[in-house]
Amino acid sequence: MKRFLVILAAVVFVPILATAMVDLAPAPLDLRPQVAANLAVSGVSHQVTAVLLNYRGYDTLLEIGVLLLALFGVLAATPAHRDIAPARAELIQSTLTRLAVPLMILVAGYLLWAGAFRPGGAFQAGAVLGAAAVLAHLVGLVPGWQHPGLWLRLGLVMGFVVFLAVAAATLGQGALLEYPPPLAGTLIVVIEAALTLSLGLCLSGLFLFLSRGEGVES
Amino acid sequence: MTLALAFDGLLALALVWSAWRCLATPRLDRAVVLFIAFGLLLTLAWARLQAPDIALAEAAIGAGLTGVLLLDALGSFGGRERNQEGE
Amino acid sequence: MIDPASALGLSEILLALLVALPLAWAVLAFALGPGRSGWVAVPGLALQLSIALQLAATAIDTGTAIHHQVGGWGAPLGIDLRGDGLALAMVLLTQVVALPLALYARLFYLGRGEEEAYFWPLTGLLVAGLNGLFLSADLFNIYVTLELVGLAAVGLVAAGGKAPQLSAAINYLFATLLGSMAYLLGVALIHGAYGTVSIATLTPLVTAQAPLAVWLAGLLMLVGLMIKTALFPFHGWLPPAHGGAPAPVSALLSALVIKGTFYLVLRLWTGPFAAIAPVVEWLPAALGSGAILWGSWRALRATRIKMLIAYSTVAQLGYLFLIFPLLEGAGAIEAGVMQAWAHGLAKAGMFAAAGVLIRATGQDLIGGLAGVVGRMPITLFAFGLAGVSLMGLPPSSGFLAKWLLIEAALIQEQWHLVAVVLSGGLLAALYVFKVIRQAFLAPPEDVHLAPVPRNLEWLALALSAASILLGLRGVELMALLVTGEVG
Amino acid sequence: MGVCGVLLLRHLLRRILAFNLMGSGAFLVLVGLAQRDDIANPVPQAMVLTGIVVAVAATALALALARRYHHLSGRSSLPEGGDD
Repeated sequence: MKRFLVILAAVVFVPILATAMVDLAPAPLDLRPQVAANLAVSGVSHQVTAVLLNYRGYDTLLEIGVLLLALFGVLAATPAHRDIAPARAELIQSTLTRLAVPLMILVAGYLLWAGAFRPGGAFQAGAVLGAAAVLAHLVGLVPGWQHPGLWLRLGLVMGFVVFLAVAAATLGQGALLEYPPPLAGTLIVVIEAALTLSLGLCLSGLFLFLSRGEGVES
Repeated sequence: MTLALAFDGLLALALVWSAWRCLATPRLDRAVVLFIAFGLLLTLAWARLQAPDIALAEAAIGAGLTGVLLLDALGSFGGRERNQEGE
Repeated sequence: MIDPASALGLSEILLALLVALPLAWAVLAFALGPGRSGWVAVPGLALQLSIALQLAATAIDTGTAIHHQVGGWGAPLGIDLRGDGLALAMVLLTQVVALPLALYARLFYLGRGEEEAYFWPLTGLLVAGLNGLFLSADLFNIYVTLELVGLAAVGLVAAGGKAPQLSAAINYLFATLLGSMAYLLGVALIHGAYGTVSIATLTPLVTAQAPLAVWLAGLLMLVGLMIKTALFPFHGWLPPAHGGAPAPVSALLSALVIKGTFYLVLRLWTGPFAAIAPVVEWLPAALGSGAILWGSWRALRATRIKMLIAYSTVAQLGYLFLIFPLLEGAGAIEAGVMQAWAHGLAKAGMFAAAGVLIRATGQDLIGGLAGVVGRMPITLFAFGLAGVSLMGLPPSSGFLAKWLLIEAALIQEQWHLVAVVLSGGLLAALYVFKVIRQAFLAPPEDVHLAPVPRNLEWLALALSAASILLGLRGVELMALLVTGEVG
Repeated sequence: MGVCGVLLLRHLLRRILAFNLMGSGAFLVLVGLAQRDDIANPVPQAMVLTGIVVAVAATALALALARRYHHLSGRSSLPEGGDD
């Protein structure tokens, strides 16, 4: 019964959605000229980065909050267990990983730097960093995390704290996250660098904390 | 131009097909692999939509990290649930 | 009309602080680690409460909404915050409920470091998300705050839980994600149709012309938010989640979280979708009526005290949605906000009292409450006072809310709504008395009540009493509501 | 595009997959509709970047809860019906 209803709803919904989208007249408002016009004072020359960290930086700030939140949620739901010895991987794999990890860190650095004027930026760089840590964990170079120690906690929140601190500092001068134009570029780079590191830690943390609490069986 | 259009059409079809198979396939491990394939196809779609930033993020986060998370979870769930799946 | 960004007034800075402060103490609480984190939350919340009060006073004095252009760009390129009467009233409610509950949680979690460790960071992000949600004037930004609120709430329910609590959390998670996805698809369609997601920019555009996609978007957003508000018949996830969580969490969820999405429905309904919403105005009211009757009935049948309170939440939510067919007339928004306040305070008090009772008796069956009246009169009094407000007896704020609702319904001759409100009050009386009566029964001989910090009882009483006293001071709240409605 | 599988599927992992597919669909609509003239539009693109990170956060939380639940109860789908 329920199955039938849901399928029926989907069958009705999809053509309506499709018609609605095809019928749509061009949007009366286009922000692209505005984005381009303010690019000069935004501190970066890549449009997506400008939207992400300047025009709609507030979204990004809250989004890092969501990521931290997921991390807290994972930590809260999975109580810590005794340490488990990481699985030992084959020699070839671990050698390959030893080579790959520095390379990935390099790539992350490049992506971060490239974000200012071409595709790339803190998110992509952070994701690569996170993937590097996960890879290292899988071949046993990095043990799974149990308790977040003080330094790890600081690392995890650092990007967010830097972002929030900049937001608070700009609040005193103008509006929340209103960068003074001459400083905008520097501030965005500082935020992005801190974010990259923390994002890498958070994303790999999501993975490395996930498997704890089941240590007995694995 | 027609070649590009044909490619886009094919891509859209492949996206919908992999999404459908991902949910419909009876085997969980295959579903996860199909999900990662969906992620890679999506990366291609973002590239076609002139969104290289999203393509990068999708490849790294959407297909990569989410895929690893899913695979890892698959390992912890083990093979037990295939017989529970019958509902 | 809007000040240039360079000349930000004090109140505009304060508006942004309402979001920034809880974010700051949430991460600070995490960084400090277990055991020390509660100390940053309480001062933070106290500061937020004073800010919210200050802003409300300013808004009443000047009679205009407070704007803040984040990044100094201004909508539609940037994101705006907008604190009008309605938003400030909800923000004020959030801080008013959260501060006593934070004090309550400090005592409640005493000696339970593991459970407490993540309560504070999650609560901080929850409060930040709620404040952000109430103040935001941008549909996509609201999506992010919705996720912030939803995931924080799920994390709180799941924290340190056993299998049933986790299953409730997972169900809640899927419900809230399904709701956000529907909302997000709606936002995508809106952006496709108009090229902007700023509420202020959108409103005249939708009024001028609404193609099919916008109708679809409105419907998707409405249904998505209803799922998240747990409006009947989407309420299935709520009772196990609210009933299964620890008492301070249940109180936060029931009093505040579902109000966030209700507020959003109201905001969209009276804002961008004002032109197209009246077509479906019967829908929320019909579902609301169903919620009142079904929720009350299930509350009557409940055997566990927190499940009773959770089903009572389902019922009380119903009143909120009765206002939608009345919005064209006067007094409906006032009734809705008064009900949100009345229920928020009363339900926080009630869950807090239930937490004390469960802690003392060591179990959560209503049948196990026999004889607690002699041992814990304060807590039982708190429970009773909250019940009075839920029933809608004078002079409580619950009475005021229902009175405003009935008055609006009478003026517009919507008789059936009057009947639903009255019967809902009667059913509430029945289920509240079911608990009270049990407490007055003679105790079995060998009953031992565990000692409970006395201040827990007083805090529960304070929340319940506030719900009663608000009935006497409703005028200020009403004055706040009318500010900035046209600004 | 209309992947409404979340409601139908019982296995937790599959429901998480379905949620991710649903999100991807919404993102495609957001960007696709905004650039019907085939010129890149950075505003929705940035929104989708935000959305992807939010989605991975939600997925990780969901997986953590599902694994914990599986670990504690040995089940991989939720029981039918509520209790009282």
